[in-house]
Amino acid sequence: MTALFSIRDLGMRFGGLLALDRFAMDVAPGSIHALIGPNGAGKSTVFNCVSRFCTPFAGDIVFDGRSLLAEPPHRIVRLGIARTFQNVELLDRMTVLENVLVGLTSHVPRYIDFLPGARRIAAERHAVRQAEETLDALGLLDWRHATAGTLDFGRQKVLDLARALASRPRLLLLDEPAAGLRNREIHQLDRLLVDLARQRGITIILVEHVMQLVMSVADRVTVLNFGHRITEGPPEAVRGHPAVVEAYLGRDAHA
Amino acid sequence: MLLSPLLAWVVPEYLLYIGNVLMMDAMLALGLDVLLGWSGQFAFAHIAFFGIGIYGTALLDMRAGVPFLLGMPLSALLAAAIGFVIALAAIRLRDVYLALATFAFALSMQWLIRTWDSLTGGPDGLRIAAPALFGIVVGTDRRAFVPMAMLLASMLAAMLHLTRSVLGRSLAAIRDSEHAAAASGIDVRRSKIAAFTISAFCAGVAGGSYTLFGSFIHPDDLGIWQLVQVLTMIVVGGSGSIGGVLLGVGLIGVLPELLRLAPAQWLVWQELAYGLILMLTVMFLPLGLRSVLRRNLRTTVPPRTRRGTPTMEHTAP
Amino acid sequence: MTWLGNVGTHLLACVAACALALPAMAAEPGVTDNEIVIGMFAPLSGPLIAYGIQPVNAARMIYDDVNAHGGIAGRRVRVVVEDDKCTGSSLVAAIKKLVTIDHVFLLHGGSCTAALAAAREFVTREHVPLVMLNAAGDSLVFPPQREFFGSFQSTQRVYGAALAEFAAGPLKAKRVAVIVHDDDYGKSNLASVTATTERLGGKVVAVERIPPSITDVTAPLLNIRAARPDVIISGAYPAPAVLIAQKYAEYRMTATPLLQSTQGIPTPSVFAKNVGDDTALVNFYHTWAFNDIAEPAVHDRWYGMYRAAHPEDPDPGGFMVTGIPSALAIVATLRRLGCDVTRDGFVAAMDGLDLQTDLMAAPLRFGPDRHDALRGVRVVRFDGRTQTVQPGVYSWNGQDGN
Amino acid sequence: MLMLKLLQAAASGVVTGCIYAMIALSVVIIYKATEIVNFAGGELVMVGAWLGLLLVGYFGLPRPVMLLAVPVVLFVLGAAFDRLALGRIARRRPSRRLEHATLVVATIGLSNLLKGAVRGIPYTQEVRRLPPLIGGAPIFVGDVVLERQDLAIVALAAVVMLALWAFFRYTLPGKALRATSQNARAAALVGIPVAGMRMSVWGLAASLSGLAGVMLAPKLLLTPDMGDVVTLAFAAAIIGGFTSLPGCVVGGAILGIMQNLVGTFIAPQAIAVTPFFVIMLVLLLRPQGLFGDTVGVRRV
Repeated sequence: MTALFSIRDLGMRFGGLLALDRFAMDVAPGSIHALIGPNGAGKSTVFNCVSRFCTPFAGDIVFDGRSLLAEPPHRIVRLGIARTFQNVELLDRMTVLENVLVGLTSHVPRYIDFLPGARRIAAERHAVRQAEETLDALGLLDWRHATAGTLDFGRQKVLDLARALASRPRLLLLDEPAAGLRNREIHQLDRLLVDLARQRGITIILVEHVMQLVMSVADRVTVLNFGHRITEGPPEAVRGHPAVVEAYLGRDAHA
Repeated sequence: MLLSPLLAWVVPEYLLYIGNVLMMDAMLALGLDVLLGWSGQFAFAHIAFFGIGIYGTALLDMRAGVPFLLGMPLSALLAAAIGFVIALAAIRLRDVYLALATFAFALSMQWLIRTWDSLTGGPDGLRIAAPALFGIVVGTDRRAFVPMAMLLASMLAAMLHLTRSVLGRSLAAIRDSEHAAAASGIDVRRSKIAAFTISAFCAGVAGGSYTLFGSFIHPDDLGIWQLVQVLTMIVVGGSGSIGGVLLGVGLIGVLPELLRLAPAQWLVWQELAYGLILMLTVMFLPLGLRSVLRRNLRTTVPPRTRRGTPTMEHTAP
Repeated sequence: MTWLGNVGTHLLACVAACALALPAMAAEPGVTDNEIVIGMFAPLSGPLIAYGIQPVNAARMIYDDVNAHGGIAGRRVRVVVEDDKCTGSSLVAAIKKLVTIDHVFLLHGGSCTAALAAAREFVTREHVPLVMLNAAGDSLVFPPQREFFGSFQSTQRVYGAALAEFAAGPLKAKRVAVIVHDDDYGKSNLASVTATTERLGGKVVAVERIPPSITDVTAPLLNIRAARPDVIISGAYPAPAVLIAQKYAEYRMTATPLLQSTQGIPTPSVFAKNVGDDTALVNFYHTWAFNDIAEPAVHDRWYGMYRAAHPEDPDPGGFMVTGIPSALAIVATLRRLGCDVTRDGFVAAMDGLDLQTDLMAAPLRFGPDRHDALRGVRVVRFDGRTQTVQPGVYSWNGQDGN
Repeated sequence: MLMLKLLQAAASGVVTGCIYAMIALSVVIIYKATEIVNFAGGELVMVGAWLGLLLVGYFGLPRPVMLLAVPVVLFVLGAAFDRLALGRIARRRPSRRLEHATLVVATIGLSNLLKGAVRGIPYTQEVRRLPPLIGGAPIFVGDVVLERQDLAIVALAAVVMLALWAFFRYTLPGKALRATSQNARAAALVGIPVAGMRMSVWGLAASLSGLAGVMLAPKLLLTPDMGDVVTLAFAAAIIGGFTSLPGCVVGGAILGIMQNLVGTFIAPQAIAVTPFFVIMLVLLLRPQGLFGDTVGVRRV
């Protein structure tokens, strides 16, 4: 198995706090890889390092044979990595359609503003069509002119995902996509993730607290606590791991 | 626009002056809004760029014989260039530090103008010679009105273009969430620098336009209080929208003139009233008065019938 | 009561004459059969209201008094007041409104020279006479401009020259230290102190230009102390003036006389209270363009008049009187014009003004090449409690520092 | 002579620096707890000073009563501002980025409001002064003159700084405030009343400003515009790192001395621009200042 994406001995510090300590994981292409652990374990920090919002003091992040640490944040999506956010980072004052258009930024040539009128309009139309396709696929097309901030929470989460998907990523980082959703919605999310991975071949890293979802969709699970990797393996193996039960499942299983 | 030549001949000069000032303020506010309303950065340097526009245009004309049509763009470019350099240095700072650094920059620029006597006239102020446009000497409110209207119209057109551009969308995205913008492939740093530079350029143009009807400038006119006035206009009207900014400029710009109708002993409380207006607006109308006007025009409620096959369904929580 | 004139005797003759002159005058803005409109402007809001509100009230009191005594040649004076905030843009708006909407006959106002300068081109173009209220800067009257009349409580040139002359004369000082602000007031104050001192054989040994916002005057006073002057001349504003006096006492420099221009000491008793230490004022002098300190009768008359006219403001500050001389000059000139009131005539008559009042230290005089009214001021010694007016009037010769 | 000049400039600079530090402390504790730069910081000082003068000079209250009353009134003022204005803004959040600019604008609004309110009172048209709490003849150390009230100001700044430092470090409410400022969400989770905390920080900062006003009024002189001195407090805070309490005092002293040295050895005209240059230089070269615990630079 050659990994599409691997994290090698990552170390990250906030002030005096060691957030990640020689953390490593490998993600196989086309797989759904879950990253679990209690609050404050460092899961979002991993994502933020991949997004290049923070810089680790040690280790490396490699995607498709290429180190990400040399790249600025906005280049990450151009390489094929898109992400959603734990608390939903929407562009609140923009419309739903505009949110998805922003997600398409990496596919729009940078000099577009300087193109002559007709060609610019054609390019813009093309972008709008692509955005609408994405919205349609996720069932948000009817809201395309609504202001994103006015959507209900569930739809905001879908929109966050739509924005990420619009960039046609090869690797998708999902930060707690199921948080705050109802059972029925979680079930639909389950189907969607499997669909994305199996049909469209998108590799997914999933940070999630909802174990029902993790156990159902993940091909592999990495468990993280206090910045350490506790264990890694297929869901069934991880479920029974004593450290996991103690550190994590024991508390969250009731949720 | 078509009416403006006509207006310029029949209206008393006082009203024309107010009109010219409002148009200049509109350019100033539109420029500041590129920074504040679009990209969400809070900076005080704008008033300094305005000053560079005024002093640059006037001094180029008077000392070097550079005509307005060349001198004004040159000064605006100078403002933009300085803005670009400041942006390079300051954009990496957190919000508050950006505000403080530009606050210090604006005040030191005012100090420089006051102290550099030999160039700027220093504390005596600078008399501005009336510039000529195509051989016609302007310099009065009547003659400046049409050129001012044309300048403002071009800036509005440019702003409209900007709102529809990818850069405009990127700035709006940065304003709402820097993280989402960066994760979507927007070069946040580059866009912010662009916004800062464009904003400085607009302030330079606004400053240059002042020389069309203003005959005197003093360093005292370039203080933080003047910037707060512009800020009030944007906040009250509604930041992040051209219509909102124009609305705010109209309301706040006309307010002191309307107050001339009030009894003289009320005037002392003006400053308090401005503070109150500013606070009440941010408290109750965070999107400005524009949001009140638009509430009935545009609905954000989703339609009842939906088409397409939803992959995920949601009901309101 | 020179300025009130002999109202009764002139009245009838004038009314008759005016009736004849009427057709020719109909075109003059702001003047009708029974009314002359004067447009006033001053800071009525913002940081400098101290220079606006009470002086405007004082000027209005003069006009009200004229009206109460039958007006000028049968015409009442009507005043329109606008706020100029002491900023250029607000002042220009005020003036343009007064001229093009209210159609006033003349403009009377301005407390801030820098703001007033913004109105120069408009006023000159429209040929509206502008009589300055109490602006004490020089830029609009040096060189003189046809429409602008000012310096009714003198300007920085006069304060500077008077103090330099006083230093060289009674104080016999050879080495002069100057502390002024880094603005237009400071610039002309310094120029005239320097020129006058040098003319009188002295030497300026230290020049400290300080920002008005200064919070610690240690540095300038250390520099001055090191220069060992015979006298210190200050053109500072009220707050820095207090800081200077305090630090000067703290550094035991009180053997050297401290001479302060008017603008730093609006009300002497408040100043003394602010300094808080009368030992700082054993050798302290200031300039004052008015006679109300020297002559209690003069003080009582004008302050009494003010309290009667403005019962809502029973305790006016020391700058109240600065609104009076310009109004007196306007009234006197309008009286000389009689019924033939035109702007050109007013400018010509102002050019011939020579008005002796009980209030001012020297006569108010204009000429075709002189548009600064007052060139002589008094020097007052102030020990924290009593003010002792020094003998003589100290004058500027019209040249030093030009 | 040169040495004496240097020493006197330094001594006096330390005193003025402590004035800046007192105001900076108030600005910094608000920033630490809420990440807002309080542009009304100077006006709170101004209101405190005028209130003190009103109580002592007009109502003739004894000084200890005034010293107690001013901080109390200012506490209410600050807390009310947070509760009525900032709290409301923070609750309705059109977007996170906009909110920040809006909160700053609200403090600018407060600054104009307070200034305008004081200006409306005719008595304030003239410069006034509150007599110093401690009088007496100056003390000579060699040839350097030290005023007693100046020494009191230095001592007070040190005491206030230490008291605040101890408060944040050792007391329960202080620790809760620190937790709130570091992570409001986590603080709320462990049961700290975040809104109440913010409100009390504003109250505390305002009463500190009021106290500073009363102490500093003998030196700064009272005008409705005296709040402009907040610029110097910003500079002092930035030198110190903007989040550090000892940094305020050290930064203030450095700035005060620097201003006097510039005034003595370069030109008094340059005194006014010194703080602006200091702000720009520090932010350019070392945004975290001398003692800043958070780095002022972001990656995005």
